[in-house]
Amino acid sequence: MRLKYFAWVRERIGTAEEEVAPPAEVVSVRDLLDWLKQRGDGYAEALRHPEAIRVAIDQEHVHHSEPIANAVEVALFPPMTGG
Amino acid sequence: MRLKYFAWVRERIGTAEEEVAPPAEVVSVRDLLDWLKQRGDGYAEALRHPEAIRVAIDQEHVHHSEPIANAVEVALFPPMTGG
Amino acid sequence: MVAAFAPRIRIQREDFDAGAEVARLSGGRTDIGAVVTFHGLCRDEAGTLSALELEHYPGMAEAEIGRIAAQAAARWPLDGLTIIHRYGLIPAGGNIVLVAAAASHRQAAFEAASFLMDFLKTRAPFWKREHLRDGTPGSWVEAAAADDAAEARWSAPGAPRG
Amino acid sequence: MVAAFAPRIRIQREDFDAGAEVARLSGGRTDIGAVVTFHGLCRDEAGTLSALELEHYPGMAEAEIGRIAAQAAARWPLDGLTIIHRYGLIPAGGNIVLVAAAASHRQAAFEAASFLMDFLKTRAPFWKREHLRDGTPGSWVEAAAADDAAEARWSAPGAPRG
Repeated sequence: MRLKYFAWVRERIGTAEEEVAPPAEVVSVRDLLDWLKQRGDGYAEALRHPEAIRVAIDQEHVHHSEPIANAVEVALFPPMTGG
Repeated sequence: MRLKYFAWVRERIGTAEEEVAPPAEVVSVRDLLDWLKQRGDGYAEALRHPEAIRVAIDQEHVHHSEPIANAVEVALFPPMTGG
Repeated sequence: MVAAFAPRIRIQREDFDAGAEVARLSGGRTDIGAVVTFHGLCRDEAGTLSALELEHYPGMAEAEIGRIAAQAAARWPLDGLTIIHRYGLIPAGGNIVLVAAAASHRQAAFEAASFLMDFLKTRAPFWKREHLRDGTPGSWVEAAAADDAAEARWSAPGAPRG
Repeated sequence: MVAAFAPRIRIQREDFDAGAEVARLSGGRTDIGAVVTFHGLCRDEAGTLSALELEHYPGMAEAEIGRIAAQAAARWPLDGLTIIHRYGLIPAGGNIVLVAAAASHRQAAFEAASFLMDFLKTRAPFWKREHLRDGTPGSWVEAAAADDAAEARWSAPGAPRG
């Protein structure tokens, strides 16, 4: 699974994208955020308030309850500020 | 007092403007419309439904109850269709 | 609220350049976040219309549009306002009216532009007559009840006030 | 309602010409009565800001804006739609976004343009970072609760549906 990070999520984690292989018990987006938080200080800092993180699976917005089983690309980012 | 007519009011009356001197009992816009209706077939045709006629005194919209005593220029026209 | 700018109001027979007008409104300024533009064109009504002829009341057209602009500027925090209304013969596809409202924030610009158009429709002294494509004389366009309703919503309780 | 047109959507680093875009939307057509344009610019925030840097999610930006455009086209009877969103470094006073909605009648064009802006603000994957005039590094712009409220009004009971 490819992860992509944007804006301050990217800066705090310290990379724009990476490949990960979460264990089988990581089922939902919420599980993925919890699992990522354990991977280091940058992750913990970026995901301290997971409810504030917006997530897209394969370039579509999803809720944190969404299963990630079939995801090819999962993106994590702050609330959007375009327009 | 100068009267100005626009759009189909102008066409039915047959002139774009004229000077008139209504008698003293013509006090309000409504009185003026009633008085004008007597002036000929074109006026009667133009003002058959006086409630549909919009009126401006000195280039400001007014209600039919407005007194005309101090008017220099009174304009009669159909509902506007600009924009 | 007193507007810190003079609205640009033009009543003219000549065509206008919508892009140039918007550029004039925002150009060289760095405090404007949003410009909402309404650009009204002559529809051909499914091919039946060749042109619209717009009669207007010179003098009052400028005065009334000035009053409408002042109301909008008093109601919303605007940074600039342009209103251009053409008269004369306007072929199908041609420009009739341009309203451009500039503001720091988008909601004010959207509401002001919409308010201005609703009031121009019902209060600016212009009358449209159709010129038909088949050569027969067309009639004067009738005022739409929907336009009165659109104007009335701005004085309803709870209407956007900026 | 299925749109009879393909929205023109551009995600680009280059500047755009608002006037040329509106002309492209309405040019040569005689069935369009109204074009409402929203033109978003970089504000200098009372002189403190020199530029905004816009980060975006390539691919998703196009896809999400396409979905938003399709929603607008399904909800209002539109004749054309242009959406341009820039990314990269945009100096104060520069263009950020353009939305232009063309329709036969003004209310549809106003509502669609306003809807599109509200949804672009909350759903299009762009993030703004401030560049300060005094040279210090600026922060990421925070999302405004007002923008979420503006989006939510379109799904409220009684919201304009075209």
